[in-house]
Amino acid sequence: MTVWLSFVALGVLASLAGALLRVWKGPGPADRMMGAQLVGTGGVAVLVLLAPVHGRGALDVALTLALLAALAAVGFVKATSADGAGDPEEDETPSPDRGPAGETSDG
Amino acid sequence: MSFLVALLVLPLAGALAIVALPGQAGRAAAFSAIAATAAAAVALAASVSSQGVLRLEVGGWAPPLGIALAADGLGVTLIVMTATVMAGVSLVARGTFAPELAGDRAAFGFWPLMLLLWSALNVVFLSRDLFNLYVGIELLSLAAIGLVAIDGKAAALAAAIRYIVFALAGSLLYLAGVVLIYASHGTLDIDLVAVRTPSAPDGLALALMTAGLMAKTALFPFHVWLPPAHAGAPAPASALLSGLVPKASFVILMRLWFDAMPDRASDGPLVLIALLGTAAVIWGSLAALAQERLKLIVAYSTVAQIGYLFLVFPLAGGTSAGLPWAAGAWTGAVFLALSHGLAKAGMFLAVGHCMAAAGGDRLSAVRGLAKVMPMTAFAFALSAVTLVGLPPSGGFTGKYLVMTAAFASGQWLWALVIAVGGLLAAAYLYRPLAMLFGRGAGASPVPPSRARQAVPLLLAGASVALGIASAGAYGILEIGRPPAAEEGL
Amino acid sequence: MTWAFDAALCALILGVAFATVLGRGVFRSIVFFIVYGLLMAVAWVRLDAVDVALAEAAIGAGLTGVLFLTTFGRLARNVSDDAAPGRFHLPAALACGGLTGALAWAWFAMPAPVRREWELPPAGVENPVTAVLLNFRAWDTLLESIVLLAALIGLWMMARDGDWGDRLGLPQHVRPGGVMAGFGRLLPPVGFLVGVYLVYVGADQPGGAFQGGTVLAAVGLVAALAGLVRPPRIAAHRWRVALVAGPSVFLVAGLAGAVLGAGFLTLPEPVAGTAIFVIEVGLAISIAVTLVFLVLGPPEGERRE
Amino acid sequence: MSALTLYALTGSAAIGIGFYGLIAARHLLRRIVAFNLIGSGLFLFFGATGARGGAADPVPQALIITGIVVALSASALAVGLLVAHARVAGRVVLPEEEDGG
Amino acid sequence: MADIATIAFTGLGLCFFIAGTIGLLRFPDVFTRLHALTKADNLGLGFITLGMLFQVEGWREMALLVLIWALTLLAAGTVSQLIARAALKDRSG
Repeated sequence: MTVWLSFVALGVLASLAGALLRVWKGPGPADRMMGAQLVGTGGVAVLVLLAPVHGRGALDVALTLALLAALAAVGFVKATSADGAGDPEEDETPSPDRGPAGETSDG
Repeated sequence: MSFLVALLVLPLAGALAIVALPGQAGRAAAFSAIAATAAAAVALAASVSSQGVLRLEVGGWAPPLGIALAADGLGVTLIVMTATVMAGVSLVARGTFAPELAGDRAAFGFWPLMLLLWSALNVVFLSRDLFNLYVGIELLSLAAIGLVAIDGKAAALAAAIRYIVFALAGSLLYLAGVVLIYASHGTLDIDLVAVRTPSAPDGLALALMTAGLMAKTALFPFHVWLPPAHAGAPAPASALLSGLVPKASFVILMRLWFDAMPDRASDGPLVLIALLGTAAVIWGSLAALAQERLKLIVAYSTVAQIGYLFLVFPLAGGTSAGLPWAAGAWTGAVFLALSHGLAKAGMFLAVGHCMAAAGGDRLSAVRGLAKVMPMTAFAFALSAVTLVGLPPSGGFTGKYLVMTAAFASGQWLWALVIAVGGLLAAAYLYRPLAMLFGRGAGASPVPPSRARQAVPLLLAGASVALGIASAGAYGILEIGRPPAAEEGL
Repeated sequence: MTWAFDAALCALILGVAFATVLGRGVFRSIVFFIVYGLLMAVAWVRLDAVDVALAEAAIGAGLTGVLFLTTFGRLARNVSDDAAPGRFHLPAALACGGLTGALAWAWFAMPAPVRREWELPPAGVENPVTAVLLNFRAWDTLLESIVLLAALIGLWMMARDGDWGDRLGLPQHVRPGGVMAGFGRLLPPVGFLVGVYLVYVGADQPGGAFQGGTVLAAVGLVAALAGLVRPPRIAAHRWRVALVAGPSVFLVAGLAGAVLGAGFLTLPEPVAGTAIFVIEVGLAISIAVTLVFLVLGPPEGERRE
Repeated sequence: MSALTLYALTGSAAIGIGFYGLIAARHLLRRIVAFNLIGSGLFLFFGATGARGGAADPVPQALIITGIVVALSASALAVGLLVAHARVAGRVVLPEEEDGG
Repeated sequence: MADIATIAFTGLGLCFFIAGTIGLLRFPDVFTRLHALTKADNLGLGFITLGMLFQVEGWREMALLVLIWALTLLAAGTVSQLIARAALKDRSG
């Protein structure tokens, strides 16, 4: 069974290499982030597959990884919004406090 | 023993208090912490000089499991020097960083950063554990970088960025060496490393740690970050950065080469280190000669003065280890470090007073200031006496000891470096002195209060007094001196 | 088969490291770094270092990645360039290749590990890593919590004087009732439980103040970024107390040992377990708050509202 | 080649790659990323040495956790400096390295 | 029996991962790729967790596995929406 699980884990890793190619090629930031998201899920899957060998610790790490991957995604969305602090859904209801980007440099 | 703990705990507690307590109460706590730490430093020096080296195994766990601290002569003299500078700087900074003058941001930030810097210095001077030293210099670097950037101007921020790039690279190199040591020997304790069974990667570990610490000490060719960083900070911060911070990584280097791995100290690398020191002396002095701003002159002089310290390695290590002149060279280098710390802090504080009065630090702006603020001008001159190495200053004692060792060992090149460096120092310090004591002031400057002017004078005086009372300091330095430098002339 | 897995993992890590440094564009570099941290966490599990894997997953891949991402967004406000990796630098490449070669040589030249003839002494906790962190080398850990504080105060010095009284970080805004806002409401309760769980089990199993504190920090960050809570101002007193709570508890515990005659930072065996737990809770709170503030950054730009 | 050797060599390679990035990159954020790369690589190397001889040594693990936290602190401060500098000076490279990519 | 179920489910999960990657690489634009990604996320990890439920002992491990999957599901759902919006804005503005 261990051999099979290692094989599956190896297969997931190999498929992650493909996702990394997407991160490399882009072209947009969204493409790169999607690649990273797939690597994140794949990493969680690998850790789950390692659980019989490495015990519950591997599951704890998988849980932490899943949680932090969600945070990274929020960070990504913020990073690609116009002023670094927004929300892509705001276009529908423009809020008054959004200043145009780049007006803050007061050298 | 309790003084040792107090030295480590009090500045930390002060920093925590000033973060947690609002305004006035926090500042009061910080000042009590400063006073108490300074007192503990003196008390520790007294008990070390009467009882010898004090050791403390933190948590009751002996190395290799736990961390050992030790107060030896080298550590306590630097601790007392640090306490003197800190006390002086805090008296001046109380005015410089008053909220109505410096703004709420700097007025809040300076005190915790200063106290954390102080804790880090005490940690480095006392710790015998290589990884604990790593945490110590990281704390030191982060607090120092905060102080460099406290001014908030573009130049200061760029200087801080340059500093942090060097500091980060340096700390990783040092850490790589620590990793190799632990992996090879299963211990991080300097005294256990000294009695290890030598292994092949030891040389690589020592090389990595040395390179990293050189970058942190700003030894040539890693010096480029230092002058703008030290010149960009407000004067009290510059005094700490220039007078104290480089000494920490230098002390770790001394402990590595003389205490932990003296067996690895062969002449080739030691001469290379001293040659880099030589380059620093020459280059720093020449660059100081070319500056037009007072603060930059003083900052470049730090590059040169750091260079002297590194001449100790071939004179007290390698084939010189255990020979009659080694003790003189080792002690001389410590004297140079101590006197430079006091004199440079005094000089930066004096420059700060001049800038406050003249409204700038161009050489032409301070012309004739000696007439209005004789105490400050005299403090600058007295510091210059130490930096040039004229008798009876501490700088003279240090240079005399190192030169004697150089002649005794036949390595006259290092004596020549010291002589030339002294002449160059006289040259680059002559111009600001001539301006200060020259005739005809520009506008009518408003001098700081007499009490604040007295502080740099006292620090500069202390650097001279170190030379006059050198016998006492020499006696303390003999406590726990490494075997390589045990024999005296 | 496990060897093949290890080899594939190492190959991926190396490829990602190259891509991080050599790729064009800062954003790509950041995404690759996040992936790198993630793969590192898997590697740590393979090395049977679950405590480190937790720390790497939470800090290396998670928090550091978010720090870089939000910084990228912030920089985009002021400068628009997406710089190339720089020209190829032959001397640097040679020096770095030499460094790698030297370390690889050291790995093979290193003497066999020193086997301890003795067991770890009882420290009040079952997890040996926690025992080292909070008992045997407690002094390091105390200083480490202070390093975090020093970084935060240094970071606050980067604020413009005019912004000093404002709330920390950029003013975050989201569409009320939108996907992000909903996410910000859903994730924190789950994350909070996970963080508390990691702190709680740290005494006996992998986990502890740093890992748990970081997960709690992640929760706080999601809440702040999703606009669920507004970050405090620097002057907010309660938060400043939270910042120093952990180091203070640690310091007091250490001094109690000294005053009672046991010695500085000595935790006598009967009370060691309890003392370590109390210290861990304090540290986790302080670490969480400090990390949130570190990632949010100094106050900037609330005046524009 | 044992699995531990693989990890140790991967760690040392990551250190070299990271140092190259720290030296060669101009964009300061890339330099900070490279610094973190070096740190992780060094920790992996350390972890591999600690895992030799069967049972994992807890001391390197504890030191690595400390190191990870210290690296994050330093990164956060560096990033703060970078943002502040970019705000005042309008650029993300050091003044003396202005020209070229 | 349990082993056979594990082999079947994890194998199925692996297939979804590979399919997701191929989709991510071959599909022409962000939105179709996103579709492939969510498939891999939800089903690939879902089947692997399901398979592993037969291998772990103790209810805590099982609960952890379910929690991990639920968390990934929640995160992936949210994230794909947000990424899609971000990409949409990228394209239009």
